[in-house]
Amino acid sequence: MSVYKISDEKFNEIRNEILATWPTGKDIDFEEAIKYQQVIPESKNFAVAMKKAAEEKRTLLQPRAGVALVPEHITLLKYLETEGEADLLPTTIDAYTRLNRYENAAEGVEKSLNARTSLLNGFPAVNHGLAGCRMVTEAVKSPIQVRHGTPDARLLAEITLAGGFTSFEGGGISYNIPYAKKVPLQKSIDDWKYVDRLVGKYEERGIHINREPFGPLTGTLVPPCVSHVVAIVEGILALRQGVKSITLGYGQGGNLVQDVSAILSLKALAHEYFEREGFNEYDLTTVFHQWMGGFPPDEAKAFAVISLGATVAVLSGADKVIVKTPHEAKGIPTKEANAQGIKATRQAVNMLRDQRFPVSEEQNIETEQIKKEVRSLMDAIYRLGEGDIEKGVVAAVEAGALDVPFAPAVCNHGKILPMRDNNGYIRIFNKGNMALSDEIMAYHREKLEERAKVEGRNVCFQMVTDDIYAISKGALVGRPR
Amino acid sequence: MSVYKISDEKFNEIRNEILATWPTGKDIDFEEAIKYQQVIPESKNFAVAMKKAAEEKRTLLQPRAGVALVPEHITLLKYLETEGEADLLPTTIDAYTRLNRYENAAEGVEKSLNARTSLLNGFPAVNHGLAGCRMVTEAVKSPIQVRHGTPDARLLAEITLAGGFTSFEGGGISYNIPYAKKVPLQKSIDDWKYVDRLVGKYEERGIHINREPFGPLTGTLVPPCVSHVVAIVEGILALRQGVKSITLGYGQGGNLVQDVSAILSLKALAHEYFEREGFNEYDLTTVFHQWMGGFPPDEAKAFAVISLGATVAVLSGADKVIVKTPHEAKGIPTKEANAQGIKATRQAVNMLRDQRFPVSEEQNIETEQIKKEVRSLMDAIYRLGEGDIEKGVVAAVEAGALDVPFAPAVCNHGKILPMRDNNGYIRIFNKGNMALSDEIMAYHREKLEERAKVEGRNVCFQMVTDDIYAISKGALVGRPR
Amino acid sequence: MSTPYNIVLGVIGSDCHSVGNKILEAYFTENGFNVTNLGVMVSQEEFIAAAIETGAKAILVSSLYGHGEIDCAGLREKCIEKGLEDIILYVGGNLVVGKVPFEQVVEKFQKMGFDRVFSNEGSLDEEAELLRKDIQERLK
Amino acid sequence: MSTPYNIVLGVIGSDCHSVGNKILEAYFTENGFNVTNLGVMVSQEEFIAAAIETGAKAILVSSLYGHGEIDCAGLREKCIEKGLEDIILYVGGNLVVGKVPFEQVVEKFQKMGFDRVFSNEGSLDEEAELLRKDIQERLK
Ligand code: B12
Ligand code: B12
Repeated sequence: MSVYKISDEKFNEIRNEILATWPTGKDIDFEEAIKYQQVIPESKNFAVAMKKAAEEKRTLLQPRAGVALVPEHITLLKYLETEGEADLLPTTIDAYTRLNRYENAAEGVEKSLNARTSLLNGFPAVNHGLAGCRMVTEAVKSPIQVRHGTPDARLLAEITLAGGFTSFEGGGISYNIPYAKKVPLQKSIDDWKYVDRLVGKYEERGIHINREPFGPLTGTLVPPCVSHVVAIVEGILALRQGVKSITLGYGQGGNLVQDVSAILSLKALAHEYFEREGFNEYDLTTVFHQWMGGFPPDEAKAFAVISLGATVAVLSGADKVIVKTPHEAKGIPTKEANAQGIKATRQAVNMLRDQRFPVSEEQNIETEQIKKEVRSLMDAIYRLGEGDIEKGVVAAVEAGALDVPFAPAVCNHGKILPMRDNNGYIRIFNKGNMALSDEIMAYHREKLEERAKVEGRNVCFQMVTDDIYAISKGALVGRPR
Repeated sequence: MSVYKISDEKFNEIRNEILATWPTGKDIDFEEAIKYQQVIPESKNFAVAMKKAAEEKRTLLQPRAGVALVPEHITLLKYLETEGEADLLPTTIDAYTRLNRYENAAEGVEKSLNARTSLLNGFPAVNHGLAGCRMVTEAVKSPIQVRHGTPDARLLAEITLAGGFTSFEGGGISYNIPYAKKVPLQKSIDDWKYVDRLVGKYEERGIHINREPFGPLTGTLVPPCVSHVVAIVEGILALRQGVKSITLGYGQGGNLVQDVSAILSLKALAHEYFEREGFNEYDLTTVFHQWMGGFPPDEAKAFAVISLGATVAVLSGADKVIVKTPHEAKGIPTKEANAQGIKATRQAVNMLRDQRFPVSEEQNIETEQIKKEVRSLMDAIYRLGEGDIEKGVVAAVEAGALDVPFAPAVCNHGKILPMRDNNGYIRIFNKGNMALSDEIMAYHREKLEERAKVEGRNVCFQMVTDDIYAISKGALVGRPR
Repeated sequence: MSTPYNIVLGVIGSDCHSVGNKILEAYFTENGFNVTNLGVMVSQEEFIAAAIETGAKAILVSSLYGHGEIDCAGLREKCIEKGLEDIILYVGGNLVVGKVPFEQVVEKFQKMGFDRVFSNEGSLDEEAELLRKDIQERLK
Repeated sequence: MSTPYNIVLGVIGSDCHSVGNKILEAYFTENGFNVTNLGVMVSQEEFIAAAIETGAKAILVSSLYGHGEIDCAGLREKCIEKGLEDIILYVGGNLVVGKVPFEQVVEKFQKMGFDRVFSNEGSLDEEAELLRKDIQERLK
């Protein structure tokens, strides 16, 4: 395996370069960071918490949250922890930091200070530096994770991990294609190898750091096979750099059977491919994201979407659920709205914690279908990479053999068109160049024709648009008006 | 069948007596009422709406609502119809009227007028009389039903049906045992025969009036077999008097599989026994009540309970769902809170309307189990009644062969103790005198022992108390603290 | 726990909510009180008659269904009339119609002469503790 | 529909939300506009350059991610600077951080020089209609 690992020499070279890109970088000292992490109590370690959740078959609750200034951010997190009863805490990073625009972020901090309210859509961790991060991680009792969307997160990782965070979201594909425009895929993958290697170095020193590829991608009609492949590939890339604790994610699609099948198949497939790549020692857990697409503006309706997501999360046996809020359609939530989302989720999760979605014929069919599709895409990746997954995924994305719907990145093909079938399953209407067999596509087509027949219209692009709006307008399948 | 029907002579005798019990009774003239009902548009007929829902496989939404004064009640209903997007409207009757205490209700109206807010927990339809009821039913566009809890509802039925309502909830058992203290069961059954006969008379004149036995009973850990038997018996008693449109109800128990199995078995069993009693021409539909026990006071958590109820309602294929509100734990909801409950329900129902709970092994087992239990109880009723269901049910309740948990009525045995098993199914811990076979009880016991083992305590009364509090404290199964 | 105090329990008016009442009976009995439970739909007269008959130190009135204001008015006066000047009156449940700030509810019922007013969110342990203290206080 | 008007479309700043942008492009194109879609993460300069290049009558700016206030400030001034005095500026999406009453948002962005301000709840039909009218008005 070590053939894939970034060498120490190379690593240190990059490190010196990276730490110099913003003044706060100079405070980072790896040995000091190890010592700092060593005294963080186990109850605050994210990797440990995820492993325990899986063992105890519990579904942990985690919100998203981040504001511009340190004291306000601490107040927010403490509120979510006590009043909101969150199990795991986040620190969501602002969009300037995500694009390494630390000057813009600094300006945002400044303006927020003057406006006495956060004008940034997240916490600018790089600008606040080691001291700021440590104030945050020390102020809370729960494990805490960095959540962002950063194609080049090397400096962010250095600062936040040294700052006491014990989990880091993202990956070279999942934090490029949905989040960036012009970043070449090989570039983001290389930069994320650094992040994973950094985590590997912590692991080598006995510090467990959880890594979580971003499952939902664009959050909009993403077929399970697409996000599964990205998750599995990013998992392998992380394992190659020495990562040990991996949480793979999936964003709620809307059909209960498909969603449950997705979580089940994700776990099974990941083990299959991780082992195929020669990995045996790792902790694999899953995370279910409540509905990631457009939300209904009405708060009562938003609560229903949140509760339904919570329901599927727990019934599928996901180890963690990422919680939305009743403000989702409108803007960054207040701390109260954020806590409301967690409370609704808590109620649903606790009411259902002793239940699982019963195994059915439909579920077996869909689980097998997803597996077939993922294998078809993975085969193409191995083929295009001549056996190597990294080379393969870059080539596959370039060729459109793997294609993420509605994504902003120019490196992405963008020809795939997904659409719901008559029961709300996400199917593929136009595969673009996706490496899916005729047999697979015939199945999708058949399912879509069923819907077209019911709606008395042909399978058409309008259906895609209707489906995108559907949940925010109060339905799942976008029926003609 | 006609042997069971109240004779016209007898009916008219009672009618004269009943209409004289409160001044507003004298305005009732059946022929005039028929003429009035004849011009109500079909789109406002409840029986037609229920039949259509079943045909179109839709789940209709209905809130509960009622305030003391006519204009305020109209404002409330219109709000629920437009802003709340309710499909069906209610008029919930106040508790004094339910006990025929029209003087107290008059006092409540008076005090409400002075206080400029409703001091009654419902709409006192008898006091407002024909004119008041017609103002209400004419003001709205949707089918509208009387919802109450009245052991002797004869005058209420006369006034409200003549007043333009097209559905009437209740029954001789379901509106006695959970709602009254000292009313003998034979008395309430006789009085409800009058109500059903009145509905039958409307049907004979071509006016469809929907009848809905009250499914949830005490709303607290009611095993499906208990409420199913009451529903089926009341259905038969109604059919005997000429009722044609019947909606049988069930209150959410909390375990998804049990709830879905309950709706499925309720429909199948009702057809089975209705046919056994010689009835073939009737419209049978089902109604699912969102959680009827103690609610969590926190509104976000209440939304989760509401959404979960909506989810099960639609996945089970129930034709109607009765909606709770985020104010449930605290008091009669404002119109806004009431609309919020409907909106959350609407979102969940619409998102899931193209899905059904997939058939599973667990579901088949539970459906068969419920059927077995219901048949065991029905057998006892037939046996005790020497073939007659009415005589049998009175004897069965007296003997405790049929027993409703936690009920206030002294005519009810009150020895049955239900309790949740380890997966949240409602099982029977102590059957009292219930006519359930040893085989059935052995199954329940086995399931409860499973839970006891997990919790490290013996099956005990404390579990019952813990289960009663569970949902309001954020769980389903009341685990030891 | 010394000799158990006699208390009277019931749900006032035309109120049929029996679940909480059954729990209160079980709880207070288990916690060393001598409970006379009148069940649901209890009139003011029935409460007073039972209190006199059992020599109760306290009457615990429940009202869930919203008509508490109407049903409870005058209970204290009637108690005094019947010679129960010192009896402790507790009331709890969903006392008024609608979701009203609890302070307002407390004020309303204290004015009516209730010694303590409870919502449906209280802890039974604390409530029993208060009752025991209040009774001991009165007995001094 | 006569000759199609040229319009420029894009998501401003560091904003990656591409779904709405793709829908807007499809919708306005289908409804007879000649759309130059710059996609996501568009700078003020890029908007203006494209408008000049295509002789656009209007620039439709989207901002979803909350930094709209910072990203949009000065766009009108820059347009004037570059000789685009008359160009119509629309902006829409989730324009500020948090759930803020929409009137306040409108006021804020109108002050910045936007002709019309849209939430994410508008109807595309009405929006296209307004745009057509506004362009015709300007052309008089
Ligand atoms: C999907 C989504 C994502 C996906 C986006 C994938 C992609 N590449 O597109 C992912 C997960 C990657 C994502 C990331 C982020 N997101 Co986001 N996201 C959403 C979400 C759920 C839906 C957006 C969407 O696709 N809607 C469907 C489309 C069809 O609608 P639309 O985008 O609103 O566009 C329509 C209208 O707005 C209107 N319109 C738009 N522009 C214009 C312009 C004119 C002139 C007119 C007339 C009309 C118009 O017409 C469009 C078509 O109908 C929204 C919340 C919501 N709406 O429910 C949050 C939301 C927009 N995201 C938000 C944030 C903050 C972020 C992040 C910063 C992460 C974070 N802190 O949470 C990052 C952004 C990073 C970055 N660099 O931009 C916030 C913005 C907060 C605010 N304004 O206060 C929102 C509102 C969520 C929230 N409540 O916190 N997000
Ligand atoms: C179950 C239920 C029913 C069942 C009752 C079955 C039965 N026979 O018991 C049914 C369906 C029949 C029913 C009927 C009605 N109900 Co009801 N019901 C409920 C519900 C959902 C739960 C009640 C319950 O059992 N809770 C569990 C027990 C354990 O808790 P509890 O009753 O609150 O009692 C505890 C505490 O309050 C406290 N406590 C109570 N009394 C006292 C006294 C003292 C001194 C102390 C210290 C403590 C104390 O200790 C108890 C034990 O922990 C409540 C709402 C809720 N809470 O979620 C509505 C509720 C009480 N019902 C209500 C109403 C209005 C009615 C009806 C009039 C119908 C209607 N209009 O909707 C009828 C009543 C008819 C009548 N004659 O009384 C309203 C009351 C409104 C208000 N106050 O503003 C409520 C609040 C629902 C609502 N938000 O509208 N109901």
